[in-house]
Amino acid sequence: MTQLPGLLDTEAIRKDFPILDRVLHDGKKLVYLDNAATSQTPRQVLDVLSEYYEQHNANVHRGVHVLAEEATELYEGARDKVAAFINAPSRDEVIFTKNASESLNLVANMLGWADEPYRVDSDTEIVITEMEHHSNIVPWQLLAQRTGAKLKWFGLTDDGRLDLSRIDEIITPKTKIVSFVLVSNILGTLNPVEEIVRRAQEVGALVLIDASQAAPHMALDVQALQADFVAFTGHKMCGPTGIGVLWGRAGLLEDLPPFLGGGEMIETVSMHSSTYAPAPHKFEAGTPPIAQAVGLGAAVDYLNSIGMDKIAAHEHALTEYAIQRLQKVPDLRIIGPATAEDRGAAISFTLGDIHPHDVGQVLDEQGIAVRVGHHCARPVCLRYGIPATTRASFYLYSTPAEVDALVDGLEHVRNFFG
Amino acid sequence: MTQLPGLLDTEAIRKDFPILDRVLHDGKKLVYLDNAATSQTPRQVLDVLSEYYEQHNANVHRGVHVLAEEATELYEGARDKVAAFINAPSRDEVIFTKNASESLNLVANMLGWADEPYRVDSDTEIVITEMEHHSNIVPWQLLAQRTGAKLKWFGLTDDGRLDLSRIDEIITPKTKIVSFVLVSNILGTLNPVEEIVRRAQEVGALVLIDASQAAPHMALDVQALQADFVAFTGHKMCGPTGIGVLWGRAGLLEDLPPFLGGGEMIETVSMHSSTYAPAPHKFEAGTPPIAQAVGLGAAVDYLNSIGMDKIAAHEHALTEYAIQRLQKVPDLRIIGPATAEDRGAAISFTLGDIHPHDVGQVLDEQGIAVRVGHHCARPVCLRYGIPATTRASFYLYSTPAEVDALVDGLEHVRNFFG
Amino acid sequence: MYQDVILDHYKHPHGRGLRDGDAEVHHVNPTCGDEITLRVKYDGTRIADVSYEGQGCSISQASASVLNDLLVGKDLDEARKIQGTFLELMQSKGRIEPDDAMEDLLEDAVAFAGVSKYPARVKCALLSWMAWKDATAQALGEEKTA
Amino acid sequence: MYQDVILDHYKHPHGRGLRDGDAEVHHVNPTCGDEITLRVKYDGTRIADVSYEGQGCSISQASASVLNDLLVGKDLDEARKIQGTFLELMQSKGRIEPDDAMEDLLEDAVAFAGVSKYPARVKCALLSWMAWKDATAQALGEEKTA
Ligand SMILES: Cc1ncc(COP(=O)(O)O)c(C=O)c1O
Ligand SMILES: Cc1ncc(COP(=O)(O)O)c(C=O)c1O
Repeated sequence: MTQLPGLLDTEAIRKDFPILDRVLHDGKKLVYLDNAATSQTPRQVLDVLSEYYEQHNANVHRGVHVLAEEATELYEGARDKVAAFINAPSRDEVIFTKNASESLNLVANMLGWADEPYRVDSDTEIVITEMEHHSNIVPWQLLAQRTGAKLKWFGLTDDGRLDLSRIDEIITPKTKIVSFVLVSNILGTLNPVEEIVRRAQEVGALVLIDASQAAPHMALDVQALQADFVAFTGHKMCGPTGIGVLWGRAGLLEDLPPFLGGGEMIETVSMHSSTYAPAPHKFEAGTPPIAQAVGLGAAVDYLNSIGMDKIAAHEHALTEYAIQRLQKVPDLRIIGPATAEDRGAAISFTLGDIHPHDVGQVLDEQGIAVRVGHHCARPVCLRYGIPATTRASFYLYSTPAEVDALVDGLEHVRNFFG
Repeated sequence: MTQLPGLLDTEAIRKDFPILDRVLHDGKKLVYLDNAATSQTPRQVLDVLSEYYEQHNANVHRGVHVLAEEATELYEGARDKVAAFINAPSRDEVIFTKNASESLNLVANMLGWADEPYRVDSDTEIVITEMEHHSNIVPWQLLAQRTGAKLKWFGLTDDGRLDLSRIDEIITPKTKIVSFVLVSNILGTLNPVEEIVRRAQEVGALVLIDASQAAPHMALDVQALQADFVAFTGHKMCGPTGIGVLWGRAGLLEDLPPFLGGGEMIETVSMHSSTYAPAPHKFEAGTPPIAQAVGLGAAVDYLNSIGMDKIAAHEHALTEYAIQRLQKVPDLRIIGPATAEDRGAAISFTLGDIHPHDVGQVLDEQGIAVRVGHHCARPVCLRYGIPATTRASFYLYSTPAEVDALVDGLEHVRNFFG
Repeated sequence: MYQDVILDHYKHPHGRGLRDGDAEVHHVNPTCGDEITLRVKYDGTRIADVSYEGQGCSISQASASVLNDLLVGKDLDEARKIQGTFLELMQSKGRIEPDDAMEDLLEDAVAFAGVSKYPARVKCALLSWMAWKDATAQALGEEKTA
Repeated sequence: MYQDVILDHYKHPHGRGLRDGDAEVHHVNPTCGDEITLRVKYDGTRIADVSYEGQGCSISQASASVLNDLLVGKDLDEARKIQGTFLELMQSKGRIEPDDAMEDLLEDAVAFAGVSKYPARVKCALLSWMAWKDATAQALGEEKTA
């Protein structure tokens, strides 16, 4: 077996993930390399979910009975855990949403309805990048259409990095918000936060960082990032589906208007007018995803028990190994940085003329789960003149043997369509 | 034991709900009468949730691998189940949201951004009622503030019914949308849909029905209701938290603009513009609450296996019994209809001068979980000149013995504060 | 949580009613509808009166009565110390066992120690105290600190 | 799912390239980026030609090649019958086992029966067929029915 420095004890870790024992297609062991789409869920999280429903389930905040108090404590306890996980200055800066997409839309909508100095309107500009996930493109297109603001973006270099050469023309005093991905889900690129934040601060623009592909894979420190908002999603970090996070600076959350209206987010309601609860509740209308937040808290505990730095080191070693092996596959072209430096553990590639759908299908027949398509980042495919890519993406339970299986599988694909 | 005609076999049913075995405060058995806040979750749903995560977990729609196909089939299968449960003409009319509040906000936002003839603007009016849940008030207040539309509402009669005497003045040709609750979560009132829908159709207004307290308790037929939209929430109907539903007429969903932008809801994206997928996906941005939708599908199966008509009959018998017993408690005043006709299984009341918080706390000490407060329907409390109520609410597993426990508990409360 | 002391204050509140004051505030606990209108009257930095009207649960009502007992006649510094200690006790989640010094300072208010185990009720117990803090800041022309 | 017939059509597509036509449509499968530009040429109700350019997976490309084979030269009624039967087969989720009659009608297209078990790929197989339907409606001036 391949031994790389810095790897985790995956044999032990894999025992935590029941699904990794699954056998597909008459006896093929699952090789799950679709972690950028969603991660698998450890027993530790599933147990907490079951325990929640079997012991404590109740609606939160409004009850004086034992179950309601327990549920509230668990739910708010999860907020504490997430706040600590991202080093938030205050737990009240952590808003639970249903996924990262809602988090991103929430910011776009707050800014559309905000008063000065935050308000996005026809005199202002919004800046994103060409490597964003659709969930960080479409909300801004909608906001631009609805307010008349101008949408601008950073292009990409040939090797899959942000082209910041014209940063001063792109981020200008008219810019109200700069929203960009920390780690690209299609290219794997880790973006240079500091340079962008510095320029944004210079012109007084807010910064939103889409950390959906970062939070699961590396230690995240919202204070070090110096952003104003950070969004991520639970199902990519060992948590359940149905839960996302938006972190925002306390002062901003106080100033900005609510988004969804309803139960929980109010202070007092009459038919004529309402006042709103302080953040985070102001932004959490209705019964929140209680069990899912609690599950995310358990996921955070789980990740901490392994150690985020160790997870990052593991993935770095694996990515380095994978790049090295993939580059030897004939006709394989990596889309994105071709080294393991400043990149995450998602590797996109094309394989000669063979369409990614066919690559994915034939890999699947061997039990290897990869994602194919534009990965909700179609502008990247347009930029590189390709219809789609095949993407392999790793996580803490991925092994060199799985990289080997992928490479063997690709060999088989080439023979099949050759 | 009290025997009432029409009761379900609760002894068998209660075995499905692990939490009902919980023992509180040194030996008190849980008497869970807070079902209008959230229902408990049967083993059958929990098993499906675990199986989802342990066997099939993957992101939906975009994958060619086995897990992705299984997850997609389970997720879309849940849509089929929900569509059948509410007799929707088409499965594509069922949109999964995170809760009823999001469903209601979704409609409000669609109408704010819509083109004619749906557009809500300063020349138009919005109609709700004084018995709405905050989640069906605040979205419309926000929409009214943001568009300049006028918000109007139906008041209440002294016995907790809608006052429709001025219906023709309230719903006028300027009305774009009439949104009202089918069963009130605070009063228990079942509202007369037909009369309101008829008038709304006369003036060409859309109708949105908040069925959050109806879907769990009675057979729901969106075609019979003749509404344009129907909203409800999973956690009140034996489903998980984190999942809600909006049903909408196909033609409307086609015409109306999207709300949240992101992955899944698009057809094709470039940096300059995007086109949207057909409904329901157009309204489901980002990774949906997959496991939660699957869990809701299992909840629907579970409810069907008991039978919605039987559940309604059970609750009716129980409500009748409870009203009869509660009315004999000195100083107890029922807020809402004082008979079991045209009402759901939530009963609000006040007990002399004793504050509901105190009532709830002392009941809790006896293991009896009720909700106290304004139940996210503060205008109702204002209307009846009370700060709050105590609310007991039943479900398919509730028993006459639990009603008896409540009545005994209230006796104890009276002695305690007497 | 319902100590006899609390029930006594609830059934026979001290100093209830609105009297002349330097500042008035109205505080609401939105989750349960508890309300209080509270006035403070200062004589220099001495608290000449705290008068109040309100509706709500036994905890919020008894707490206002205890506040009136404890603070009226005290100097502001002393009152702040009492308020701070009471706040600490209420936020202790049942973890503070009041010692003699605390009992001397808080008198009847130590009876609320048990309430601190019930997060939903802590706000009730604090309602009048937060109102007093606000009213005081207003009366003395300080910046709002709540 | 990758029958030899399919791989053959993929590697050696029939009738590929854009030629003169009465109508042209461009269809895209947004989930995978499969694209086809397709032209139909009618001679009365007889299909004189179906020409196309596209990029995409083996299934979508092979399916267009099979379509060209099957439909060119046919009368519209017959072509519609073929299209309807192919659609039915593809939506069968693997439940239809093609019988002799179906094999006679669909010829090489029966090789796609296995694809119907893969929901994500059904759209690929149908891409050119939907494009043909659209282009035909346009060419013959009918209302769009897709
Ligand atoms: C009548 C009614 N409408 C809407 C809601 C909101 O549901 P959710 O909190 O799940 O969004 C509720 C429940 O709280 C309700 O009872
Ligand atoms: C970079 C990035 N941003 C945003 C998202 C959206 O996350 P979600 O689908 O959970 O809303 C994803 C994942 O799909 C992503 O990879």
